[in-house]
Amino acid sequence: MDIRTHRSLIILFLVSLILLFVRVGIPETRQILSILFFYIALSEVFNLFTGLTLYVCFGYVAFVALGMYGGGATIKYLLSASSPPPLAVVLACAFAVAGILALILALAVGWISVRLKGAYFAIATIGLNEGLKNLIEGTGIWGGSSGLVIANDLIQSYNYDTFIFVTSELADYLIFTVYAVTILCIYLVIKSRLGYGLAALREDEEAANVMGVNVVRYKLIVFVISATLAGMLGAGKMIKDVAIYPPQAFAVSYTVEAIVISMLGGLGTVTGPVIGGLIYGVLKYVLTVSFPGLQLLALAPALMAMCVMFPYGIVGWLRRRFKGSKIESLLI
Amino acid sequence: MVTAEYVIFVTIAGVMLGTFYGLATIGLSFTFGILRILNSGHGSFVMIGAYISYWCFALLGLPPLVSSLLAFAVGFFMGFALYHGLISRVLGGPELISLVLMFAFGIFLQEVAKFSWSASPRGFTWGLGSINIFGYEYPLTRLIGGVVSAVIVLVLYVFLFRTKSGNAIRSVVEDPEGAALCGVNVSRVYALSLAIALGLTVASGALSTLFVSGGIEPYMGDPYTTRAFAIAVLGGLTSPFGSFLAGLLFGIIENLSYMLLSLANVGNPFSMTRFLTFAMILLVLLIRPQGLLKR
Amino acid sequence: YFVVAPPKPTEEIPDKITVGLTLGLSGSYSYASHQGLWGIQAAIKWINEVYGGIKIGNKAVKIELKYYDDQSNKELVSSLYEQLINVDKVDFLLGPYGSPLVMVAAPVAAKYNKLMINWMGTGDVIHEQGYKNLVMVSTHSSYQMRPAMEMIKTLDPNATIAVIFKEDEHNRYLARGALEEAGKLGLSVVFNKSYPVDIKDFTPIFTEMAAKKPDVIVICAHEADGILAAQQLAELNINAKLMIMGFVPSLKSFRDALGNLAEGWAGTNQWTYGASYTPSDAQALGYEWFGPTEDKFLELYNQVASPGQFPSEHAGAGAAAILVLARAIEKAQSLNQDAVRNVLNTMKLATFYGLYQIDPTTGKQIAHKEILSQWQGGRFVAIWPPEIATSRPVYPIPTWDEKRQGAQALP
Amino acid sequence: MSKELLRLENVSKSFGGIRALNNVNLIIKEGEKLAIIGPNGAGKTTLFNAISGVFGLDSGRIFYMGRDITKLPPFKRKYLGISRAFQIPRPFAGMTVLDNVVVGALFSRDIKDIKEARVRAEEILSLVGLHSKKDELAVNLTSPEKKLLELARALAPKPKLLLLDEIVAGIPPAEVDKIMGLVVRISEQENISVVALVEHVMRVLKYVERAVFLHEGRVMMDDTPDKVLNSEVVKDIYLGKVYE
Amino acid sequence: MSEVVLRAENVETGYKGVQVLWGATVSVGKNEIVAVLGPNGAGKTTLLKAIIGFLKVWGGSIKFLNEEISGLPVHERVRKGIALVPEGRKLFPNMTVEENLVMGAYLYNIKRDKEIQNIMEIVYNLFPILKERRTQKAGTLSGGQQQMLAIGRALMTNPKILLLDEPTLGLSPKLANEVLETVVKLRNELGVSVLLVEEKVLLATRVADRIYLINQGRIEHEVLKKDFGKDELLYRYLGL
Ligand SMILES: Nc1ncnc2c1ncn2[C@@H]1O[C@H](COP(=O)(O)OP(=O)(O)OP(=O)(O)O)[C@@H](O)[C@H]1O
Ligand SMILES: Nc1ncnc2c1ncn2[C@@H]1O[C@H](COP(=O)(O)OP(=O)(O)OP(=O)(O)O)[C@@H](O)[C@H]1O
Ligand SMILES: [Mg+2]
Ligand SMILES: [Mg+2]
Repeated sequence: MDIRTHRSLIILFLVSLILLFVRVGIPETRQILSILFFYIALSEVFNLFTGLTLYVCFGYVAFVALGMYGGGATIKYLLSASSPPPLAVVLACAFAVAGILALILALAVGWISVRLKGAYFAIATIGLNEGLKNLIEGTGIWGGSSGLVIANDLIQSYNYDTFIFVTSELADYLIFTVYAVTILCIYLVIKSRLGYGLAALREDEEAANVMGVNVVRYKLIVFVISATLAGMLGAGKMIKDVAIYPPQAFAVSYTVEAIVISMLGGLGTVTGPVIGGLIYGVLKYVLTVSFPGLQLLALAPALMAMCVMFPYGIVGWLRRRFKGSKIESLLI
Repeated sequence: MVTAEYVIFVTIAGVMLGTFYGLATIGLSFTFGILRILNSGHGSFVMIGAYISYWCFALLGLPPLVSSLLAFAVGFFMGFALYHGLISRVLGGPELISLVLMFAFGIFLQEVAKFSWSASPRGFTWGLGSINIFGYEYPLTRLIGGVVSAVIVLVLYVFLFRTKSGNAIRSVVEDPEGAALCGVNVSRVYALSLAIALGLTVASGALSTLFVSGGIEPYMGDPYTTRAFAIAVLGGLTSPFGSFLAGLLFGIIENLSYMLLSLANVGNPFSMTRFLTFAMILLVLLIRPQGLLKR
Repeated sequence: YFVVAPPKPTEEIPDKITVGLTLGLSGSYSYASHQGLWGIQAAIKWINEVYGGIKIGNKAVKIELKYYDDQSNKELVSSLYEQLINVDKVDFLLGPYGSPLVMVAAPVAAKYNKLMINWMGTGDVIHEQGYKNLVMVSTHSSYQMRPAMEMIKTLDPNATIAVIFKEDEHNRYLARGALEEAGKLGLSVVFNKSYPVDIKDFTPIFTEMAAKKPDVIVICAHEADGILAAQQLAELNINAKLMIMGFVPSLKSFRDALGNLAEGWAGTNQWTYGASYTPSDAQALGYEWFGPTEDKFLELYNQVASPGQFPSEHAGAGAAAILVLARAIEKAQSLNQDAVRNVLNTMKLATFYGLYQIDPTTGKQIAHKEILSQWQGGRFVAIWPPEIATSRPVYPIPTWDEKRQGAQALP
Repeated sequence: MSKELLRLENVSKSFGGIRALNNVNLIIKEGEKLAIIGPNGAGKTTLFNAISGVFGLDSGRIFYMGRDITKLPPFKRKYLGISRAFQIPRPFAGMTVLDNVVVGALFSRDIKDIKEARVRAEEILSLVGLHSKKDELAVNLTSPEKKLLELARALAPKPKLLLLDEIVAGIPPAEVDKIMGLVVRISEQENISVVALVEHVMRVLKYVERAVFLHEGRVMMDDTPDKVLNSEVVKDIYLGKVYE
Repeated sequence: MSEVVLRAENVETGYKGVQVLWGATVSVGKNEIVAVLGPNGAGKTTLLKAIIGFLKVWGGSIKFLNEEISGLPVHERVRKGIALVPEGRKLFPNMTVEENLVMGAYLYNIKRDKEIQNIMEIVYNLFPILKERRTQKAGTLSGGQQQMLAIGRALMTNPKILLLDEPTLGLSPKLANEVLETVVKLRNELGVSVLLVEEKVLLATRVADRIYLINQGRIEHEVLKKDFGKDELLYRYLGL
């Protein structure tokens, strides 16, 4: 991520706003845009940590899942009271709890794993994902393998129409909000001392340490921020899905898709996840709708071709293409 | 009642399971160690191996030991083709691009398998029976599978550390330009390594039918991928032998801690076992960040 | 032989009725989803070609199917159902395969007040959420093992039972139902443990169980782990008087993997070929018959399925969903969602798949029953419930050693 | 006499069987210009690693401005004013030259905000003659330019103690004077102690007041440059006959 | 000049579209030590990379023993008898010193173990410290020791011509001198031709038979041994 310019962040916001207005204004785009919102948010949150440190967290989905569980359990708990609190309060609590749980887990796990270098970190965190899943299944907390379902609680406490609005409209906007907050966080981070320190440790950790960068703490800080946002994204997802089961919640495919999107867009760039998310989401969706059952047979080679054509992602490719020109400075 | 015999028996079962976990992981750390490729499509290659074993048995009556040779050859060939067709084009790029590439290729394999062989799960039986260990019956197929896995790993070790090609591979890992300066044909070594790695993985798929000879279907490989990644880390990721050792540990711990946990009667012992195993990974990494076997 | 009510005057009758759903044609639900799809297609073929279309007023309306591949993954499900409703404008919905996906699809259907026939999202909780538009045609997970317990009770009231289940949503409910029913019937459960999803070695759990010497071993499993479990029981030489598993023994791969060792294994299924109700069974029970006979279904199935496939219970469930929906539309004489739902609330229907009748408030299936079958002399024959059983249960079954010598489980 | 800045007490460090540092005792005073010389493998880089905290010691202690820093991690030592240039340059390759130096400046005791760090970085870049390349990515510099960048990055935080590992290696003789002149000028201005390991030893020693000769991990001589250069041992082990 | 071993003629090359060499011509005769001197960034390293094959030439030709080699991959050129001690050494950091040397002899048939031992003995005699450290991992050697190992490994390929990119970088004065003396010895005893890129001009003039001065990607001047003392340009370049 280049430190020189923040202009492209503004453009990102504009693009996102356009997407948002299209979503609100043209109902027919709803189905595809809510997928896109999710993918973009997913990989942008992922990117907040990975883009800034070039460390990859394979257990990243654990934070999303924990957020789903935390948010869902909170909703279930609050709505089990005899007079349920107002919806806004319930949702706010769900997000807060989701974020806090993820934050705590990130602190605990990060404290150990952030000391690991490179690929060790990456795959050590896969244990996080599997471990948490097995813990939930093994101890039976949060419904264990039977899953956690909150539809009934919402329907009973509010009414059918509110339930429908919350799950199928509001949830998408909440997910979008998490994305917007993520961009804001990235912006705040990269223009601070923290940003310089991260940029340095991304290049050479030992040298950065000698240059005065507290590498462990800096990595931990962004890891925790990213995890917290991932938890909140999970809360939004829970409200959308109204149910969660361990195998689906902890599917590694989330992480892999986040990586795929980041790579397609350009790893370590802010614009990458948005561009990658748009490409991946649209491609996957259009193929799914046009060739039901055959879409993966088409998607897989398309991905392979893109890897070969744009190994540094679309943003990386554009940057090279427009080297030295104004456009380059927008492609952060 | 937990008797000494019982403990030993469970441990032996764990060792056999562990050697298999180890073999199923070795290909992964081999590709990563040498080509810096995170083979996220690992499980799909295991699946191909299992199908090969199935077809060989169903059509020709070949035992898995023979079909694993064939599986190795198939994987070897795939490795060469994959290298020249795709990997060589992205080798200079960022490390993770290979992950995306292999992920896509893994999906592609699954879909091709589904369309060629349908999604119906298949199974077959060797019917070799079992042997008696301390009064407990233990399946012979598993014993064979475990021993063969160990032998393969030994052969690989000798190849890597005692032969010229092995040295060449290791030198390329260290510094490709330096290796070229010694006269090593670097791109051939890359291709060869990928071929060997995928050969091993596909072969481990064929051997997997010695352990589980049912449920062979296009998507059977996915759990192998996650598992292999976790084990590979425990073993130090770039060291094939480290991951073999780690797989061994994984198997033993899984079986032994089940025994202990079921005595203690907390939660569902088996799922807790998994949790503990993964928690152990974090712990091990805390103590030995480079993995079990330091290179 | 039914009363044709005239269509409501305001409603225009379309030329075709579109039914939409998503299926996991790729991914881990691939096998079941393909089976379901073929079942659905076969049933539609029957309605369109054999039955001549759904009769509304004086029109015979054909059914058209619109489906997408959700990749066995919940991510695409809600968007694809939005697509089906908003863009493809389907008239009725079928649920996706698998409870986790039905959970995600249900709110979308609710949002647009579309009727959704749930055919294989067997999780009990789905229908306890208060969705008004969800109707189930299959037995819920926690009911699937109950008939097995009934049968054990009649065979051997003093039998001790071991329950082992895979740690996932479906099998946990299966086990829960078994335990509850066993408790109710006063059967004694001596062992009850779960195992993780991607298990590769049952040695520790089986050796622990064997020490308890159960008379009946009940395993709640899916394909791969189920076959592995059966093989390892054989290899570890652990015998019992009866061994029961979920749907796995009905699979061809189970028989292939175990050979003669499969003898005596019992399995519970929503339906298997050979264990079907006939029109006369239906009449005797007071249910109206609709749809193809079992053999007609098989014939149609073979026309739509890939070569070499044989219909599983998933195919039956998919077909039943379409048949139930079609008959309800016909009875309502309308495409109005509420009208059709009203009919579904009270309709009592029998198809080759079994009986249909729901609890009107939850949409839960209350008439359909699991069928127990057993491998007897190389055939998988229905042994329970007595009304459709074609053979008596074998109890106790031959030991592994006897089976290795070639013994079969014959009544 | 000026104050003591750094003191090493019986510092030892081994790698496997190799004693890279063997009971090193050394005192550096504030503002002192000192050169550490020695043959290859003498332990010079290891000494710098020990002072900057890259690894822990086997035994011995290190004091900085009277404070025991033996256990401090590298980044804390940097804050205290210990700044270091690597023997083999390790620029932050994907960052611009300017940003490289900004990082050097930013994480230090005196400079707190980014603006200030930038001003300082530009200043230093002009001094070392890299200002024209400030917007280049560091990876695109030639090897001597990377050396200069190392120097700039080390100077930027206004350190108290400047550890320059082989700063003139690979620099053409004609340039050595320029660089050393610069180093000495800045360090005199800002009262920095300089410790340098040297390749162009004859040229460099003209700029220092004191030379420490290290051999097999031990301090063999610690004297004025003249005396060190003329000693038989140093000639024998280090300079060889060319310099006779 | 006797038989020409290596001749690079009008070589043009560069990096990703940035041209660095603009028609450089150098030749090395049998038993000759030729030095290439020039300011930083002149293209010396680039020239050596083009000769060994890490960089493709965009124009011009490279002939080794009268055979065009500019199309061959690196390992083929090594097989023909060209060895490079590269800038940055390119050792195998996690392999031991001895394993590094053995890798240098990769192209030997494994059966000729004896021969490998012989060359290794020569290398160990040149750099006794390497023998002492034969089981140490190369990555943990000091800067200077690594440089010795890099030279040693290049010798293990049994080259006809040795390309040295700043071989004395980071070596003590004594050792630097010894290394260059060794180079002379190699030429005298083994008949190896040498193309030497050296920063320490004085040292280079002591061992070279001929010197090229390179600047901005072009060979600007050629000086024969007899003129070393009096050549204007060289004199100025030396900064004396
Ligand atoms: N990590 C390590 N493991 C093993 N030995 C090491 C390690 N680091 C340094 N050494 C050894 O310690 C000794 C001192 O090394 P050091 O790098 O300090 O030397 P130096 O004086 O800087 O030499 P040079 O001028 O060649 O750079 C050398 O013999 C080296 O091989
Ligand atoms: N990998 C590279 N990518 C782009 N440009 C490069 C690369 N390597 C070198 N250059 C450029 O090519 C030119 C010549 O570099 P080269 O390394 O050949 O110089 P040199 O004469 O060896 O100098 P030095 O004394 O620094 O070793 C320089 O301008 C340099 O910036
Ligand atoms: Mg050094
Ligand atoms: Mg150079």
